[in-house]
Amino acid sequence: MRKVYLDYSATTPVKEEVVHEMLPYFTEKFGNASSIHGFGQEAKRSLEQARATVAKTMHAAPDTIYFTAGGSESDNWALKGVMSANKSKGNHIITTKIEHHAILHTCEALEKEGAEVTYMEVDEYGLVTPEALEAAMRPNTVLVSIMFINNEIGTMQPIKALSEVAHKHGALFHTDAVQAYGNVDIDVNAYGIDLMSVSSHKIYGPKGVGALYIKKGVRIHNLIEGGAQEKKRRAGTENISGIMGFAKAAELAYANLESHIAHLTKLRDQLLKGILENVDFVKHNGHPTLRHPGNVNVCFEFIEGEALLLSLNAKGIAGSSGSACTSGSLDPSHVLLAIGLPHEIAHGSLRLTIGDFTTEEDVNYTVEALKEVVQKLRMMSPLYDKIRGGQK
Amino acid sequence: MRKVYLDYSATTPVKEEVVHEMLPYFTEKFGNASSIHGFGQEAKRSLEQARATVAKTMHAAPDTIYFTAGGSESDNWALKGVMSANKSKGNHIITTKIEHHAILHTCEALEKEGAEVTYMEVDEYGLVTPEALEAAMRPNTVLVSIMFINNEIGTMQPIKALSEVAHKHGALFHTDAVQAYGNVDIDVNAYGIDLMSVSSHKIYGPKGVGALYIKKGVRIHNLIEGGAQEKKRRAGTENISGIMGFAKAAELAYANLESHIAHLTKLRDQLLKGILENVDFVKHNGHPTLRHPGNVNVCFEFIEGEALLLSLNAKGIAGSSGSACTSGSLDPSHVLLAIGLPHEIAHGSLRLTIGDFTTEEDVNYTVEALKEVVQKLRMMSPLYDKIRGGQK
Amino acid sequence: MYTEIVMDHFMNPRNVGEIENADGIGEVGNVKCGDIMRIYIKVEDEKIIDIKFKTFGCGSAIAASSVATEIIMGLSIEEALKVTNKQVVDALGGLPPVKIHCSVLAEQALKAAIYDYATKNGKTYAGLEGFDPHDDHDHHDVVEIEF
Amino acid sequence: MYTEIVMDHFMNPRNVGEIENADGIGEVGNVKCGDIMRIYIKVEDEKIIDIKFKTFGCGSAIAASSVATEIIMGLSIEEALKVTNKQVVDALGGLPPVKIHCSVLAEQALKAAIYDYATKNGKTYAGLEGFDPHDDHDHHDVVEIEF
Ligand SMILES: Cc1ncc(COP(=O)(O)O)c(C=O)c1O
Ligand SMILES: Cc1ncc(COP(=O)(O)O)c(C=O)c1O
Repeated sequence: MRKVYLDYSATTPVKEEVVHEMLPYFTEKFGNASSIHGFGQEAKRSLEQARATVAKTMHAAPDTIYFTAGGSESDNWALKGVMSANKSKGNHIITTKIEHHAILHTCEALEKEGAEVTYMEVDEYGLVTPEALEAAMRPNTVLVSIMFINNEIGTMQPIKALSEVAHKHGALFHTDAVQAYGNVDIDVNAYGIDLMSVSSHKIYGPKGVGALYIKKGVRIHNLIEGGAQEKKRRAGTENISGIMGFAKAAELAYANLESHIAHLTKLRDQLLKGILENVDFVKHNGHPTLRHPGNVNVCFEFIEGEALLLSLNAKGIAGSSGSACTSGSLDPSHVLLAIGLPHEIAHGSLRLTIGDFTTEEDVNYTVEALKEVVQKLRMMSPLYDKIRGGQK
Repeated sequence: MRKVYLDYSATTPVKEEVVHEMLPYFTEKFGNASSIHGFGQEAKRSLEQARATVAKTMHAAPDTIYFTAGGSESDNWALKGVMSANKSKGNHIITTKIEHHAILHTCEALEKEGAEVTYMEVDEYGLVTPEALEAAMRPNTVLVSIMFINNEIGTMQPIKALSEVAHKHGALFHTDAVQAYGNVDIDVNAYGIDLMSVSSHKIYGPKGVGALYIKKGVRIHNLIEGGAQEKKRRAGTENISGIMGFAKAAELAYANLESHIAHLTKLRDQLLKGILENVDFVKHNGHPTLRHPGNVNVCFEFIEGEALLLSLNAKGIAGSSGSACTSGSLDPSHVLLAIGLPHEIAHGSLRLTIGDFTTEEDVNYTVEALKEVVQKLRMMSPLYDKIRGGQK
Repeated sequence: MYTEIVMDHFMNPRNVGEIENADGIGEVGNVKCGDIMRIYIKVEDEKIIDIKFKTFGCGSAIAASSVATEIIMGLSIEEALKVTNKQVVDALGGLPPVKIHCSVLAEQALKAAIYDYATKNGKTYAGLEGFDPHDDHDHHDVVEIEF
Repeated sequence: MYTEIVMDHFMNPRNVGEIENADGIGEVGNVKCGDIMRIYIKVEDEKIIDIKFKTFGCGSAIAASSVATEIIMGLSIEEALKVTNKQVVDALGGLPPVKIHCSVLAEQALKAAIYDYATKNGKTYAGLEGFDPHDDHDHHDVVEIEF
């Protein structure tokens, strides 16, 4: 059976060049980068090269990059670390209703410890406006955390305008750029970003590695205490193979950004067009133009997302409904509810995300498959016959 | 030049079988284990097999194993998570003066937030006695955290007796078993362990992976919030390749434990004997028998550890002085001071740790090299000529 | 995630569709929760001689509907009222904890259909005692516990 | 971690040893901090015609001692007193921040040796003003700042 992977926003395969880069660090250059002997110093040199490489892809200085175990750790660290280190300034955070759970659940944990959190509304496209942020700012606002690109609906925020509002009020600006990094050229200074979370496994690098960009001068406490690694800010023996893989993936992403975006955009538009032309009662979610180059998020009325995924899976097609992390949950996606979709429509969502290995045939095959499975599920649905029968 | 790696306690090379186990998870079986499609479910199945494998090596049930990014994260999570979740019981922790910084610095961070911490003394061998722990227990003691095997001097604690004292007083018992795991057969139930930290890169697995064993019923808050991974206790897309490598390494370590211990013990004893017979003014640190099978820790009087390491490194020999994480520090090891060594002796420490790939020739070569470099450094030392000249 | 039996019933659901002039129709669940199950029954001599379903919901909701219709087909009403959600789960070879509510829903949908039949025909059944077809949130307690 | 020059001076230290009947001996540092440097000088016509050192300490302490003796050999006392720790660092091609104090120690050890010579010979030098050979903790402030 044909295998069509359309879940690149959940995770990506590791590129061959990246695996190749990692291999020597398992068996030969395996030293602990904190050791002063040759094995350690060799690892240390590679580590600092990797840091410089990753820094370059963000137009940042190497000493602003701190390696972590992934996007979730970076998000937790940014929020908990900044709030803990800036208590004298205040205890108010502003974020949005459409953040990833790594942000939302961290905010909830902070609330339990006394922080005040404003969860901003978004418009029907998932956009936050600078005006709304302006209105939410308070004198005790320490941090504004707004994601760069939403993982479900693909909407991209006006980061520069938002960070300006935060700074005008003396607050720090964090962005969860896990979905944006590798899909947009991010210049941390030009965008006014103080802290930024990124993750390796979304850009064809290994899982379990990521980074937090911390602008010089930002006050932040540690999340993981211990050894003096990462300039004493993030303890733990450096995951050198993982970091080398991450850096290689970042380098490739940065070098090929234009062609990557062009490839994704073309297939994304083709996929969406195919769906809209072949299936009725479909709603396209997210912003029409300010969006992730590979993200298609649609709701098929009268059917439920999981059933759709399973049916597609039976045809070899891998997609997702809501974000991967919340599957198994009974509630429809918090993001789709936040953009104002009624529950029954939100339940029928499908996210298909294009990546570097996606082909035109994959897209065509998927459109054909969707036509068939949506129809099959609708024929079973008590909601669809009401519509057809003109009942209700 | 001959390369002799004697720093297995800092980190180990990844075994070929382990790399082999990991490879498919980069490029083929790369799914996000939370996805419901085939790629995800395949990863999920592997993940749960890995969990079962790791559980078995601790004589634990699979659902007590939570994967983390390494020993430091596990230590931080255990301490911060338990203290945060058990505030109604109290705010007192007991630990020792010889813990790894992942414990000590976490305790310091907890102190800043109001926790009371008792740092227990150890005897000249680095041992904590159950009687001393008994005396330190208070009604508000929530957690006792005592490392299984010390990373510097290799001393092994009487864990069962210590956990019994903790339990008698209604406290939980955590052990940092990063150095013990893979070198001792640990039955978490027989030893009375409630939480246990382990790390993959110390047992010939990849870096950036570890686990926290959490006995069923233990109240603990999350360190990393977000997605529902690890039964909602540790967010972040599962590092499936890393976890598979870790599990393979754990499996190998468990299957070959006896021969591993025999090999290490033999070479360790040979190395120590060689040193003591060939160099004078040497002090052996740690317990003579209750110790890590591969650890030799000695102090060479009149010379300084870093100079010794660099000289050995010039001969291709990789060792460490103090723990890897604190090199670059000016203070002598907190562990050596805790066992009562005067500063000038503590400064001259050398830790050589044997591993599965160490040979008898490595040991002989190292003894010869040590003889030479110790002598050379002593000839430069203003402390040594005072001794020789009978001055002072 | 799902057993092979679940997947088989999901991919090839039995008795899907409608029964024209059904003797009883039961619908439970709601769109907010993401699952609605409708069951049609045809009754003769107090025996369920035909049963069909339509379901809006996840894979296990569809599989549970399908297997439930198989279990019930041909049973007497009294027997059908004794069918429990556990039987549905067992017949599927198990369901993940978060999906147990789907089996509850199937049990409820059947009861609602029999309730409809009973109401239309002025009958009462001991097995329906305490059953309220509009109380369709019941299953959520189950979920919360199972989580 | 270290430059090649540091490693060369560490592995092949110049002027290591003692001078019998030295005109001045200076020792700074202490065992607690893990570094002791002792410098011997031989003076003729206010010129340092020979210099030797013994050092207990890390690689950079030994390298700093070695390079410092090279710099100082043949200088007049007045010139030698102008040698700064920065010159030592530069001659080594740099030192890691946490190791800068080793260069300070070398500067201090030389001053201590000249101080010894001056005391024994009843001389005073402007360059020694404010220098106290027993104040050997000075360099630690430097370290703390550099950390
Ligand atoms: C005793 C002990 N605890 C904790 C750690 C930290 O483990 P990791 O490097 O995996 O974070 C180490 C090793 O560095 C260790 O030896
Ligand atoms: C927007 C966003 N933030 C955070 C994360 C978490 O990243 P990771 O899985 O590397 O912990 C993800 C992906 O899962 C994401 O899409």
